[in-house]
Amino acid sequence: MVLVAAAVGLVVVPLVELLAETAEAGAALDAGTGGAVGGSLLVSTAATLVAVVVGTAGALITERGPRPAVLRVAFVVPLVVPPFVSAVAAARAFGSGGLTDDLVGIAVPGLVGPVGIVLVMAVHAAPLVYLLVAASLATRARPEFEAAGLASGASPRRVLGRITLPLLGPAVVGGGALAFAVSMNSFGIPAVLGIPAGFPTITTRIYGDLARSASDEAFGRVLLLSVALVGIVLVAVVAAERMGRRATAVVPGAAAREPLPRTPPGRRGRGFLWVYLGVTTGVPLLALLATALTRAVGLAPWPGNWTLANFSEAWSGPAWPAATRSLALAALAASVLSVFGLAAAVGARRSRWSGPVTAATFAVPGSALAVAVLLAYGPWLRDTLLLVLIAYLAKFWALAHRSIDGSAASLEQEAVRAARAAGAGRWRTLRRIVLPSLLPAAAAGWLLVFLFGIHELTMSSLLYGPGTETLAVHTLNVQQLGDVTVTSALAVLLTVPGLVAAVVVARRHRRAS
Amino acid sequence: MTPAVSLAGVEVRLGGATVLDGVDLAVGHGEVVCLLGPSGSGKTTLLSAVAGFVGVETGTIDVAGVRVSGGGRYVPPERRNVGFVFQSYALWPHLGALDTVAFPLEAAGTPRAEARRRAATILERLGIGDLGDRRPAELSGGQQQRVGLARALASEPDVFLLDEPTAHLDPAARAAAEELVAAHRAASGAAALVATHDAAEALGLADRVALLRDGRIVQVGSPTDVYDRPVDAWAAALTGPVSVLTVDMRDGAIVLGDAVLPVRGAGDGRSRVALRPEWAALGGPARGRVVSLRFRGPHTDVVLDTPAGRVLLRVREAAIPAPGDVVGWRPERVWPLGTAGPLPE
Amino acid sequence: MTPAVSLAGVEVRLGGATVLDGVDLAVGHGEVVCLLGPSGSGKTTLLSAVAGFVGVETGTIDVAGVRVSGGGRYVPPERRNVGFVFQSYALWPHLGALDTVAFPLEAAGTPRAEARRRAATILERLGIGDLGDRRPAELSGGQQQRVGLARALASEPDVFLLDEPTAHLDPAARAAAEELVAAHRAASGAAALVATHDAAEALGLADRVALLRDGRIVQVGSPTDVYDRPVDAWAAALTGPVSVLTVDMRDGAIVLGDAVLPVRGAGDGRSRVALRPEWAALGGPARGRVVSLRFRGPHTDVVLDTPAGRVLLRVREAAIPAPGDVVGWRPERVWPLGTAGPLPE
Amino acid sequence: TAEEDALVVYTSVTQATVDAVVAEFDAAGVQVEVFRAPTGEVNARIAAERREGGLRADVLWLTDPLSMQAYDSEGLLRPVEPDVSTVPEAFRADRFWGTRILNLVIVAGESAPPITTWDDLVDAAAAGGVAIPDPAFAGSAFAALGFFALDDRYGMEFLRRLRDAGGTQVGTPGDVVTGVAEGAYAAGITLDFSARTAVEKGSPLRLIWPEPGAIALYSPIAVTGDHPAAVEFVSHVVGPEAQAAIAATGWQPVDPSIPWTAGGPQVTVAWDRASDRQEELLAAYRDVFGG
Ligand SMILES: Nc1ncnc2c1ncn2[C@@H]1O[C@H](COP(=O)(O)OP(=O)(O)OP(=O)(O)O)[C@@H](O)[C@H]1O
Ligand SMILES: Nc1ncnc2c1ncn2[C@@H]1O[C@H](COP(=O)(O)OP(=O)(O)OP(=O)(O)O)[C@@H](O)[C@H]1O
Ligand SMILES: [Mg+2]
Ligand SMILES: [Mg+2]
Repeated sequence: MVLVAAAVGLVVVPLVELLAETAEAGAALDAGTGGAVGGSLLVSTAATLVAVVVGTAGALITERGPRPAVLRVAFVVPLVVPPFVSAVAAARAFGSGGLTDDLVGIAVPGLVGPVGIVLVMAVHAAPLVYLLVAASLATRARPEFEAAGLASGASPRRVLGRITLPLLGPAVVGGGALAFAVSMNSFGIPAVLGIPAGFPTITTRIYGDLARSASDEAFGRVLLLSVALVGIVLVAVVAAERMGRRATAVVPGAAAREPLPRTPPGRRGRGFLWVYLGVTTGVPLLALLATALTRAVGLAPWPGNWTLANFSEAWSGPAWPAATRSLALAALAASVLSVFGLAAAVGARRSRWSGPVTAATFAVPGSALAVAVLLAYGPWLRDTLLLVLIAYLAKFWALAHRSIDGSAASLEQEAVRAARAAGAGRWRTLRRIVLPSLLPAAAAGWLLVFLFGIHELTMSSLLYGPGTETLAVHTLNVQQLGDVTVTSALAVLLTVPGLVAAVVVARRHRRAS
Repeated sequence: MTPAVSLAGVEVRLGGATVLDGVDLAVGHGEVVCLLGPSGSGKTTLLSAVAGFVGVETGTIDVAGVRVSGGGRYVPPERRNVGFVFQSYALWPHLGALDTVAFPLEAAGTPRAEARRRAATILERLGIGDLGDRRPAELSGGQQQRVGLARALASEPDVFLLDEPTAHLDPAARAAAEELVAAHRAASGAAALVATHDAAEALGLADRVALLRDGRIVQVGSPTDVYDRPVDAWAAALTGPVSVLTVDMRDGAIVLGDAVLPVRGAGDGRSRVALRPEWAALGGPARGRVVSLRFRGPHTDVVLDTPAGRVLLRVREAAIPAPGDVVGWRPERVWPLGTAGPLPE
Repeated sequence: MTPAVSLAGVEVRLGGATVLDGVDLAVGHGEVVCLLGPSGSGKTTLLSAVAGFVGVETGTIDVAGVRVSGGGRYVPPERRNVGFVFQSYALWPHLGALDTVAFPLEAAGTPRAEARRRAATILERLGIGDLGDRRPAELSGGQQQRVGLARALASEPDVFLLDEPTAHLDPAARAAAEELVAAHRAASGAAALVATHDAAEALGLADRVALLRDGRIVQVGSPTDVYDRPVDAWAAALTGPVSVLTVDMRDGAIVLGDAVLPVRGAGDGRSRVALRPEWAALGGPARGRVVSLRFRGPHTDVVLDTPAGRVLLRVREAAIPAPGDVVGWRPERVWPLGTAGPLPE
Repeated sequence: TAEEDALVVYTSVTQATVDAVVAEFDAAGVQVEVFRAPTGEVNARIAAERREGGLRADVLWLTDPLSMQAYDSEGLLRPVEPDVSTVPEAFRADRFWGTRILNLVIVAGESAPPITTWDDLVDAAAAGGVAIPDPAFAGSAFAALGFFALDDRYGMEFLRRLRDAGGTQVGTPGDVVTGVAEGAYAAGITLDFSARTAVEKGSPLRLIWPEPGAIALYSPIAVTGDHPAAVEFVSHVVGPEAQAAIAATGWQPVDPSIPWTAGGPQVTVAWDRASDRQEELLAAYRDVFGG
C-alpha cells in the first residue's frame, strides 16, 4: 500500500508531468538528436556487456576467495571517484601523449572516442553488477549446489557455467539493467572523452541545449530526449525482467549443511583482479591526488610543487553545512529506499511492475527529472530539502530496489512461512527474518544510493532554495571557476564519505554472512 | 464440541494440477491423526493448507471452530495458532538454535530472557541443549530437525502440524521427540496432524490414521482398523507388509492345492485376500519355495513362491530356511479385499 | 585386491570441534557398508570427507587404491568418481528433474539426447518418470529425494555415498530405490557407503555395518554380528529394540525371582545382559506388570515392569494383555554385555 | 512574510562575485535571495517555473547574452529604465545590460611558437595542437564561434583551417587551460579569467591578448519581476560600488571608469545576429568538428 503510494508519488506523477510537457512542447527529433540517440545506445550497450562480465567475474573471484572484505571495498571504489575524473585520468594515463605512451609507447587506440567512453563507463558500471551478484551469491548459489555438481563429475568450469551462473541469473540481469541505465545517463564521461572526438550522446546534447540556449524549442528537445531515454531504458529493463524471471527459481527447502568444498579459488583470478583494480581505480585516484596536491595545473607533481592550499580553497565558504546537509540527505534517501526495497521483497506477491517502474525515473536525466519534480511538487515544497529528497528518492529508487530484488527472488519462501506459523506478523517477520537474510543485499543497495546521492549534482543544484544548499551547489561553484587543481582537491575530499561507507558496509556484510 | 481442525471438501491446486481433491477430515481436541500416504500424495500440501501457506480452491478449513480458509475468508498463518514442523526444517540461516526456538515465544510477547530460558529447556529435552549457539549450517540434519521441532513446541500451539517430523531422527531422539509432543498435548489438549510415510510410526502414534492417495482420502480409522481391515489392496500395502493372494474359499476355509485350511476371515468363492506376515507361519500343509530372505534384526523376512502368489512371512531366528528350500506354511487369518484397487508399485 | 574405499586414522575438524576422530574403515569392491549412528555422530561428515567436500586434518583416504586425501594430496571431488546423495538433496533450483539427472552424464561426455534418454529411464524406474520437467520447488520432499538418488545413479560411480537416501521415501519407493542401487552395483561392482540412523534399514541392506558414535567407530561387523553380539549397551540400543537387564546367572540359567530359567547365552554371576524383544515371549514363570502397549501393525510392543528392569516384548495380535495386567513371560536367550557402556538417552 | 518581500535573483555568475555585489546592496535595506547555479540549471529552473505558474525571479543575471536574448524574444524581460549610463553601447540591449566583461583570449604553453594574432593559432595547431571550447556547451564559448563565423576576416573557413592543422574541441574554457598547461595542446582559446588564475598560481602558461582583439562578451542583467527594488538592484550592479566589487573578484567591470588593467584591444560579437542564426552556426560548426 505504502509502496503503491510511493510509486505514484515518486514515479507516476513526475513522469506524467514530463510527458505532458513534452507533448505540449511538441519538439521533433532532428538528425542531430538522432545521432545522439544512436551514440548513446552504442556505447551504453557495449559498456553494459563489459560491465556484466567484469562485475560477475569480480564477484565470483572475490566472494569465493579468502578475506573478501578488502577486495570488496576496492571493487566499489570506482563509484566514489566522479566519472569525469576517471575519464580525465584515463585519457592522461592511457591516451596518446599520456603516461603509458610517454613511458613505453603504448596508447589505447580510440581512447578519446567511443572506445574510451565504453571502457570508462564499464569501469563505473561494473561495481553495480558486482554488488548485486555478490549479494546474490550469498543467498542463491549455495556451496552445496556446487558440491553436487562436482560430485557429478563435472569440471569446475562446467559447474560455473551450468549451475552457478544460471543461479545468479536474476542478479546478473538486474545488475546489467542498472549498468545500462547508468551508462545511458552518464554525462561526465562522454563530456570528457566524446567531445574531442565529436562523438554525440543524448546527455551531452541535453546539457548543451540547456546551457547554451533558453529557447522553448531547445527545452522541448531536452524533454523529448529525456522521454527517449526513459523509453530506451524501459525497453531494456522489461527485456531484462523477462530474462530474469525465466532464470529465477525458488531455492527449495532444506537449509544447507553440506560443508564447503575446499577447492582453492584461482590465485590467477585474484591477481588479474588486483591488476584491473589498480589500472581502473588506482591510477585515476593517484592522478587525482597528484593534481590536488600540485600548486598549479601543468607543474610537475614533485614535492617541491606540493601544497595543501587547494584543499583549503576547495573547502572554503559554506562547505561544512552543505556537506552535512548532503550526507544527511543521501543517508536518508538510502535508508528510505532500502526500506522500500525490503518492503517490496516481503510483499505478499512480488510484483511484475516494480522493476520497470523504479527504472523509469532512474532513466530520466537529472535536469529533466528535477523539472518534473518541481512542476509536480513545487507549489507546496518549493525551496525545501524535502523537494530534493523527493527527487533523490525518485531517481535512485531503482538502485535499492534492484539490489534487494536480486536476492529476494531467492528468499526461501519457507523461511517466511516458518516465521508466520510461529506467530510472527508481517512486521516482525520482516525485521527478524527477512531483513537479516537480505542484509547483504540491503547494505549494497544502501551503499549505492548513498554514493550516488553524495555525488549527485544536477538535481540538488536546481532544486535548492535559501538555506538548503547542498554539497552539489558548492561543488558546482568550485567547478565553475575552472581550476582543475581545486576541483581535484574537492573530488578527493568527496571520496572520503564514500570510502568510509564502503568499508563499513563491507565489514557488516562479512559479519552477516 | 467443535473439532480442533476440520476440513470439508478441500481442493488445492498447485502449478495447474489438482493436488488435493475433496478432502474431508476432522481432528478432535487432543487427538493425534496421522496422514499416511506415499511420496507425492499431498501430505505436505494438506498441512500447508491448514497452516494457511496455500489457499484452497474450494472447500473450507476451520481451526478451533473458526473459519480460516474458504468461503471468502483467509486468516493469515500467524493468527491460526499452529505449530508447524517443516519437512525441510525451514530454519533461519542467520539465527542460532536458541534464538530460533525463542522466536515464537518472543512473537507471543514473552520477554527475551524468559523466552531464551524456556527455549533452552526445550532444546535440552530434545538432547541438543549444548548446541544453542549453532546456526543451521553448523548442525547435522537430525540436529536441525530437532531445532525445527523445538520451535513448533515453543509456540504452544492449539494444533501441531508435523510434516515427517522424525525422518532424520534415530530411534532414541525420535522417542524423546514423541514424548515431548505427547507431554505438551497432555498438558494443553492440543491436537496433532502428523504427516508420515512410515506405517509403523503412524500406527504406533495415531489415535486415527487417514490414508491419502493422489490427493484423496481413501480410508480413515483407528490403527487396528486400517491395519486389519484395509479398504483395498493399495491401502493394505500402505499400512504395512502384506501379501495379496488370489484364493478359492469355501465355508470359512481356504483351498490351497490339496489342503483345505480353515482360516479366520475366509468367506466363499474365488477372491483376492490380504495376508499380513504375522497372519501366517512356517510349518503346515501348504507348500512354498523360499525366494528371498532379509535379515531385519528382530525377525527375518522370508518370501515364498506359492501357487496363490508370493507370500511374505516373518520368521524368528530359530528356524530360518535357505533360499530354494521348499517349505510348509499355513495361513491363520486373511482379509478379503472387496474392491480390487491396484497395488502401489 | 585394494579396497574400493579405505580410511585410515581420519580426523576431521569443523568449526573448531573434532567431528571425526581416528576413523579406520575399508569398503571392499561391490560391498555395501552402512554407517549407523545417531544424529550428530558424524555420518555426513565421513561421507563428505570421502567425496572431498571437506579436507582431513590427519589420516588418509584412498579411493580405488588412489590416495585422494591426506599426506599432502587432495584430489577434487569431480575426479573421485563418486555418486553422492545429499541428505538435503542439493538439487539445483533452476533445473528440471530430467536435466538434473542428465547432468552427470553430459559431464562425462554423453551427447545431450542420449543423456536425457537415459535419465528418463532412471526416473521412470524410481516412479517419477512423469515429473521430468518439474523443478525442485514443484516437487514433494520424497520426489526430490528420488531425483537426488537418480542423479547419483546416473553418474555411474565406482563408489556410492548415500546420505540417508531413503529418509523421505515410503516403503514402495524405498524398495524401488534399493533395488536400483543393487542392480547397478551388481552390474558394475560399485561399492556403497550408506549413512543411516535406521537400524532395520542398515541390517537389511548392508554386507557390513559400522557403528559410529561421536565421530569414532565403535563396532564393525556383519548385520547379525552387530545385532546379536553388540559390544556394549549403547551398540545394542543403536542396532535395534533391546532391554538391558541386570540379572543373576548360574550355570547357563537366569535367576528371576523364584524361577531359575535355562537361557541360551547366559553365563555366571551378576551381570547386565541385553535382551532383544524376540528373545523372550509372553507366558512363562517370570512375572511382570504391563506398563505400556504400542500397536505396530505386524506386532504390538509390550513393555513389562520386572524386578530385573523394564522388558520390551513383541506380541502378535492373538493374545494382547492390557496395561496393568500382571503377566508371565520367559527369556529364551540373552547377550551378556561385557563392557558397560552408557545407554544412549 | 519576509520571504515574499525579498528580491529574488537568479544568476549563473560566480558565487564570489554575486556575494560581493549583494553584500553592498544589502546596505540598502532590502532582503536579497539568490539562486545561483550553472547556466543549464538556471535555464531549466526558469523553464519549469514558467510552466508551473510563473517565474519567481525578479532579476535575471546571466553569464552571457545568448540565453538572455532568447528570454527577451519570448517577452520575459520587463521594459524598465534603470540607471545604466555607465554601460557602454556595445555591451547593452534594450531590455538587458552588461555588468562585467568576459574576454576570450589565447592561452599558450611554453613550447608554443610565437603567437600574436588569432591567425597564428593555425601555426600553433600545426606545432602541437590547439584546444577550442565546445560552443554547444556554453554561451561564452559560443561567442568565439559567433565572432569567427560572422566576421569576414575569418568565417567558417578559419575554423576549418584550424581543424585541419590540428585543432581539437574540448569541453569548457577551463578544460582548455588544463589541457594546455599539461602540454596536451600547444595553445587554446579560453577566458582571460581562467588563464589569469592559472598563470598567477604558477602554471607554465602565457596569456596572449591576440590581434585584432580579445573577443569580448558581457554578463547581462535584466528585470523579470515586479519587485519594487528590482530596478534599483540593476542600477546598483552597474553602479560604482558593485562594479568595484566585480573588479575585486577578478572580472573586468563593464564600467570603463572603474580601474582595471585591461589586457589590450577588444572585438565584439554581433549578438542579435549570432543569436538568430544560432542553430545554423552550430550546424555548420558540427560539420567541421563533429558532435
Ligand atoms: N560447521 C560446523 N561447526 C561446528 N560443528 C559442526 C559443523 N558442522 C557439523 N558440525 C557438528 O558435527 C557433528 C557431525 O555432524 P554430521 O552432519 O556429520 O552428523 P550426522 O551423523 O550426519 O547427523 P544426522 O544424522 O543428524 O545427519 C554434529 O554434532 C554437528 O553439530
Ligand atoms: N508448485 C507445484 N507445481 C506442481 N505440482 C506440485 C507443486 N508442488 C507440489 N506439487 C505436486 O503435488 C503433489 C503433492 O505434493 P506434497 O508435497 O504435498 O506431497 P507429500 O505427500 O508431502 O510427499 P512427500 O512424502 O514426498 O513429501 C506432488 O505430486 C507434487 O509433485
Ligand atoms: Mg511432503
Ligand atoms: Mg547427516
